[in-house]
Amino acid sequence: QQTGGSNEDNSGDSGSEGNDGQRHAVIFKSTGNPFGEKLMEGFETAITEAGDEAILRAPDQPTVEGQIQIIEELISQQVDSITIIGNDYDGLQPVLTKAMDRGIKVLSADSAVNGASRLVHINQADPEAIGRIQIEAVAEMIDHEGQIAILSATSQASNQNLWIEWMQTELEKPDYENIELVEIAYGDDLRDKSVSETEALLQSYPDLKAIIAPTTVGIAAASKVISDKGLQGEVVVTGLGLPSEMAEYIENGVSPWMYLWNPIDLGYLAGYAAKALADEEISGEVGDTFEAGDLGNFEVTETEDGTEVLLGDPFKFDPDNIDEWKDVY
Amino acid sequence: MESNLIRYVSKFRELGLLGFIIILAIVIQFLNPAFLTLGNLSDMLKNTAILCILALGMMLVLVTRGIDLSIGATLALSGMITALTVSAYPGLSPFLAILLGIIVGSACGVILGLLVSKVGILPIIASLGLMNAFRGMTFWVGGGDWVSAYQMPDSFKGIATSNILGINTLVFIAIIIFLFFYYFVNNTITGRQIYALGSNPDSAKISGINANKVYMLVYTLMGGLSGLAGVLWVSKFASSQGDTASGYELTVIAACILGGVSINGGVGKVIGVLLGAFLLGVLDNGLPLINVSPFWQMGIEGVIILVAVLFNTEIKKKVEKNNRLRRVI
Amino acid sequence: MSTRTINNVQNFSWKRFMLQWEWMLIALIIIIFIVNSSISPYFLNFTSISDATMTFLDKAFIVFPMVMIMIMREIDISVGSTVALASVVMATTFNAGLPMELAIVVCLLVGALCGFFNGFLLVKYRELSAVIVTLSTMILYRGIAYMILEDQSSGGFPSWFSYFGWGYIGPIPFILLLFVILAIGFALLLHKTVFGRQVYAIGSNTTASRFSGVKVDRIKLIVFTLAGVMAAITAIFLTARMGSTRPNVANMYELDVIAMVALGGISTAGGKGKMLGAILAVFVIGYLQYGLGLINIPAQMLLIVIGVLLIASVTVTNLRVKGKFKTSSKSDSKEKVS
Amino acid sequence: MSDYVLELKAITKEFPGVKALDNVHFNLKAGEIHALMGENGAGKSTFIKVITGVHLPNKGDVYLNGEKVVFHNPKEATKVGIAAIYQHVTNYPDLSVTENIFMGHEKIKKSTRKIQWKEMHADAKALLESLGSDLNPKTEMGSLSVAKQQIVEIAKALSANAKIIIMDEPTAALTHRESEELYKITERLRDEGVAIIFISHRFEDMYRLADRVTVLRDSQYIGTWDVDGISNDKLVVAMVGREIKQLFPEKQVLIDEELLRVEKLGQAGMFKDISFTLHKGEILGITGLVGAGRSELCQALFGIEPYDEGAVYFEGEKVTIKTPADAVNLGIGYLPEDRQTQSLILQWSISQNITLSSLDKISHKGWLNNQEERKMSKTLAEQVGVKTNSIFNLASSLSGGNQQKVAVAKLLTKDLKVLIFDEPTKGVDIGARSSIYQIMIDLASEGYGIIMISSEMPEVIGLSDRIAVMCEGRITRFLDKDQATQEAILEAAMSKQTSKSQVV
Ligand SMILES: Nc1ncnc2c1ncn2[C@@H]1O[C@H](COP(=O)(O)OP(=O)(O)OP(=O)(O)O)[C@@H](O)[C@H]1O
Ligand SMILES: Nc1ncnc2c1ncn2[C@@H]1O[C@H](COP(=O)(O)OP(=O)(O)OP(=O)(O)O)[C@@H](O)[C@H]1O
Ligand SMILES: [Mg+2]
Ligand SMILES: [Mg+2]
Repeated sequence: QQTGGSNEDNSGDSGSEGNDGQRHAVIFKSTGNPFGEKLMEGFETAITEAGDEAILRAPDQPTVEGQIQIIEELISQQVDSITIIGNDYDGLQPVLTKAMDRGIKVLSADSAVNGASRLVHINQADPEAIGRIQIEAVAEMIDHEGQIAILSATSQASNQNLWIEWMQTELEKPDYENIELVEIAYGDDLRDKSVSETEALLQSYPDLKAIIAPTTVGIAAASKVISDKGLQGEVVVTGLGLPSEMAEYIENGVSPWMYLWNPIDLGYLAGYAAKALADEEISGEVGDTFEAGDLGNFEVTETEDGTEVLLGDPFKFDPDNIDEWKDVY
Repeated sequence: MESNLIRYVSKFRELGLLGFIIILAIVIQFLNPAFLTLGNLSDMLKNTAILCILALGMMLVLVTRGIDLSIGATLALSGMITALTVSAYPGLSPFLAILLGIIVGSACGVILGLLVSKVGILPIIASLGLMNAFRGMTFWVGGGDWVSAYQMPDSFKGIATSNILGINTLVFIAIIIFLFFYYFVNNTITGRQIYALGSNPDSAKISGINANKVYMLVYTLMGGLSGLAGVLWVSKFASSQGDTASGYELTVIAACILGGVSINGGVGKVIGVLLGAFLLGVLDNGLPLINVSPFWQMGIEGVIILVAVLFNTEIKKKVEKNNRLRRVI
Repeated sequence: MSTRTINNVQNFSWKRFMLQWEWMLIALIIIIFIVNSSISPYFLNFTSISDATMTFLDKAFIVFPMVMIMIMREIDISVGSTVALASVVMATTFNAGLPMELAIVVCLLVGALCGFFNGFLLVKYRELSAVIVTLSTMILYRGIAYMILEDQSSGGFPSWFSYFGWGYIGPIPFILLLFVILAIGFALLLHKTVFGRQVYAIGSNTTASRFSGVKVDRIKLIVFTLAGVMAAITAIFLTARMGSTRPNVANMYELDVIAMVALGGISTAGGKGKMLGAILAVFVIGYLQYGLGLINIPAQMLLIVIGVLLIASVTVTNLRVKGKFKTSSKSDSKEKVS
Repeated sequence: MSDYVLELKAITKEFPGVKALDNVHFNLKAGEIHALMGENGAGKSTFIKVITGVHLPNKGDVYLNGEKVVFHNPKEATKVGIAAIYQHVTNYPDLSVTENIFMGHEKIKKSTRKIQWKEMHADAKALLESLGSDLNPKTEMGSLSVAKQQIVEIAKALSANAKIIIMDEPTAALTHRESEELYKITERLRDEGVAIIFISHRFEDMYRLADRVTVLRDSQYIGTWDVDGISNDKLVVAMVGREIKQLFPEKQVLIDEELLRVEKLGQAGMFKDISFTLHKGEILGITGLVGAGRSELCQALFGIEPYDEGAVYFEGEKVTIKTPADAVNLGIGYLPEDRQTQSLILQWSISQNITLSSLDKISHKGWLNNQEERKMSKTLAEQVGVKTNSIFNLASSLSGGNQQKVAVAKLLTKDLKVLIFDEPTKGVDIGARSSIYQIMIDLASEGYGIIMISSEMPEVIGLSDRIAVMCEGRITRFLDKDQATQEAILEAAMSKQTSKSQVV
């Protein structure tokens, strides 16, 4: 349905064969998100190591519309690859398909887009593992007994919802029969709303033992509330958080430990994958392998929807290691 | 005499709103007895304090027929600058931190005031432009980074958690500001001039009211309050980011308008604004307490706000009609 | 009786002609084109320029009725939510088995209904301001969208539907063509018809309009309903571009639209401004964003640039003809009778 | 020291395209009441605004007690003791009466700068009482009728303890009785040594009050006379430049079939038990004191406000009128009493104003025809004699009286049968007034039925075929033309014979 026009001749000379002057773009969900800043930093490092130019973009609001616009702009610039951290699983399909039709390599990272809109997904960790590990953690913290609640981001966040599903699956195991998941609350990744929701959980469930917050804003807000109310030791918080934001609460015991992957590594890996795709070293098929700088070798594997590269297991942050990480990200 | 009471009550335009808040509170209490407990009420007050502070400032802006859409961004900017400062100089006294926030906020307010008064740009355009500019600057001064709890000295975080005379400092500050506004608006010439200007700018000129001065005053005051709110916000959540309080301006305006402030200028009472802010506070606090699906929360909130608005109007109409009927022909 | 003759021929005045705000916007567009093509080698080709329109025109449809609404000294901040609700209902009804053609009709109906409801509340409760009414429905409409789709997205539309978002007629994007046609239609409606004249009258002095037999309530209802319909059209284009939809789409569209209308010279004090101004403003903001996007300026810088542009362009004109663009008193805004 | 407290020499004031004042002289003695007269648009209000510093003159000087002064804004003038009541409302609709009165010179406690509300309310009440009004000073200004607002304006000028008070058409919205109160106050002030400039289109006012009169015409100074030393006819010639033989034109009484019948109309708290009929060719005058409910009644007939009880018959058929559009469709037109807020769109051109209520006539299938519009508005503007050079001038640039003519012209665009004129000559000069009267008489002879609300005795008596006198929401008496005398009307207007029963 596209009229090719003058565009085609241009793409010929800036084609993808040479190694010189490639441009690789990464698009995060929105600006000002600490996690995203670090991810893009890692991406940029990888691309610079390869001697190419990195383009870091993000819309000012976490919307699909904003990302579509940026992708259009990148298509006009005829970049060599686009790495997308999607604000929606399906909503970017048309525009990403257009990009791929114009010869641009598309991959997603962190928050996936559907299999038809990308060549490969760079997965920070296996969702099942993420779900399981948090339940295991919380169970250990509360001695396999008591009420727990989940504080998520928006009710729309697909990766969060997936993790929560895995958590619920995990909870069905007999190991956890004395643990009761009383509520899933949504703080919309807003500080004030996350605080209100946490307070409501504490009011409604006086016997609450733990809160799992698989979101960086939520876990920090929940920990803050627990600290302020002096409930250290009575209610524990764990989940996925940024070491810098959580350092305070890991040190004061509100959160004995929590998890996250390293966004810098994730971006770094995505950068190398983008480069490999643009150089047509890999095509995103199952079994492809490539080298990602300091991180070593990675292999493309099969998933339910498309293919992916797995970074590794989430990393555990506890009082022993938090000091060295809190200044990193 | 009973007619005196009726006359007094009928003058109180926000009667309907107050009634509505009471009804709403009773309903929530019925659904979750944890609502009307001391702990929960004090949480609610703490969470509503910042909104009250901002809404009072916004009331004056609206009374002059203006509007300030930049307050969310001003709040973020002054919060970010203060957070960066206290993390660099942990010894800084919290009073100086508050002062710094107020100064930054006032400076933002002065810019807007100048644009509105001297240059004569419509407030909605000027503040929309500045909203973008200040938000951009927040990202820029923070270098895309964020300030987390562990970087902030305890004295700074203590602003939001400490008590003065047994009252939480946030609430205490809000009360002081409320009293100040009540006196300022009702008992000072400058206060009345704000209303006069909003009621009829042409006559104000003839009465020798310096419109530009008044505009400068209200926007600077609004900026100063946003700056103060910025410090309180950052202290309360122990976190400062580029997207702090994004979109908060609409909540503040909603509180004002629910409280009976007219965007046509000249009309608005401090008590009304307080009630407006409380209604939103009750909703934020109460909705998580009643166990509804998170997907229904927004819809319910919309219905409640709409009903509150219509209820208040109907009550006002009734009262006015009664007044008319008591006239003798 | 001393009958003097009164002139009824208006002499053409260059000064008046040139002092129009629209020239400022045209100058801005030219500057943006020159700057864009000098900073980015990718800007100045036909595909780029026409593709760009596809990225910013979707919300621009709401600009048309918003111009009328703001001329009437009202405002509608529920349009973004209306887009979301219309889009969600369209997708849901389609997936419930309705043919796509009918789903589109349903989408338009939902938009019209949302707009009509706003208008109805405003007309029924004259003492309420539009800000409060549409602020409430803004929350309500999006809330309903959430109730319908919860955390799901909904899509799987037939392939012809994507034509709305991606199709071309010859070398021209379909969306651009429709935009131009509707722009002409709305401009004529506002400036050349009785209806348009009455819209200006309501914004300038509602009481006097009512006393003059202008059907104020009916016109408000129509214009607000139109806003809903245009929001539904935006919903169609947006949904087609994404191929699926969610309750959180079109977030904060209302502010973007209001910024365009304001930059277009429509005063929030009512009674003033032209359709052409707002249409030009759409292209000013659209191409500015696109051009800066082509040199990959960070989003925060983009925010600063747009903010400063909005203020600077208004300032320049204000300084040049101080007083000319100032709004006059609103002697009647309270709409008190007798 | 000069003999004059205030002297203006060779004042010229130009607005873009209009010379509003051209070499005007004026002087004012202590303790005198000086009338300033002239046609609409002669420049009287502009002259006042030059005195008080709203406008700076292009040429000429102002001397206060022999010393040259320049006021840059009205506050400076107020400071040296010049207070003005402007022609067009300059109040704060959302603030209380007290605040309106004391705006700019509030009473404050020296030490704390706190506003002394109690004292101010009390003073305001006393001031209003001295003006014969029992208004509650805490009332919101915007909820008052125009006349009551005018009283507050007067109180405001008094409250400033000025040495010079300027009143620009203060009686325009007042009835006979209230005017009397105002006369008394004005005289009292004069006796206390205050110099007063009084602008009015009513000759009655001038004869009753003024010592001297200055006439302006077409922005020019014509002359100053002792009131006793100039005849009425001469004064009219000085003002209008021609003779006006008969202010109220002869009207052949040909009262025809019934047009409108109102039966027991009532609206809670506003009016009750209103019954009357209006015939073709008849002029029915409705008079009464301010606040008697005349405007409310007529607005109910025009569909602006609802009525709760009673019925309206138009040409014998019972009709319901819910909106102004309904009324217009039936053939009822209404000229509102406040032209600035209810009739005109000030920032629009004369032409657009005239055509607003009958856009269907200058359009085809909804499309406007500019040619038609110009033709129609030119014809009508000339017919009512608007003093302007182009129909494209803005309504805001017209003087009060000329604005009124535009409002009348608006009515003439439609095919109507019943016309309701609410205070049609409020603030209209004698020349224009005679033309508005002529228009009304002509319309009546063409078969229109006319209802005229007016507070001006001579006008009511001079024009009406029948007069309905209203008091506190009821019609207390009908008077035929031959019975109509000032005394009879006044008696009926103040009669308390109707019981003070509760109207619900
Ligand atoms: N602000 C203004 N801009 C332009 N023209 C003006 C302005 N004010 C007054 N004029 C013009 O100056 C002339 C004098 O107007 P002014 O209001 O002084 O008349 P007036 O004698 O008070 O009439 P009236 O008896 O009707 O009140 C008129 O032609 C009017 O159109
Ligand atoms: N006793 C009263 N208490 C309060 N308000 C009153 C009272 N009497 C009259 N009013 C107000 O005054 C107005 C009624 O006066 P209205 O203007 O109808 O009188 P009118 O006879 O038309 O006088 P005019 O046209 O000369 O002003 C209404 O707006 C009403 O609210
Ligand atoms: Mg005048
Ligand atoms: Mg009246």
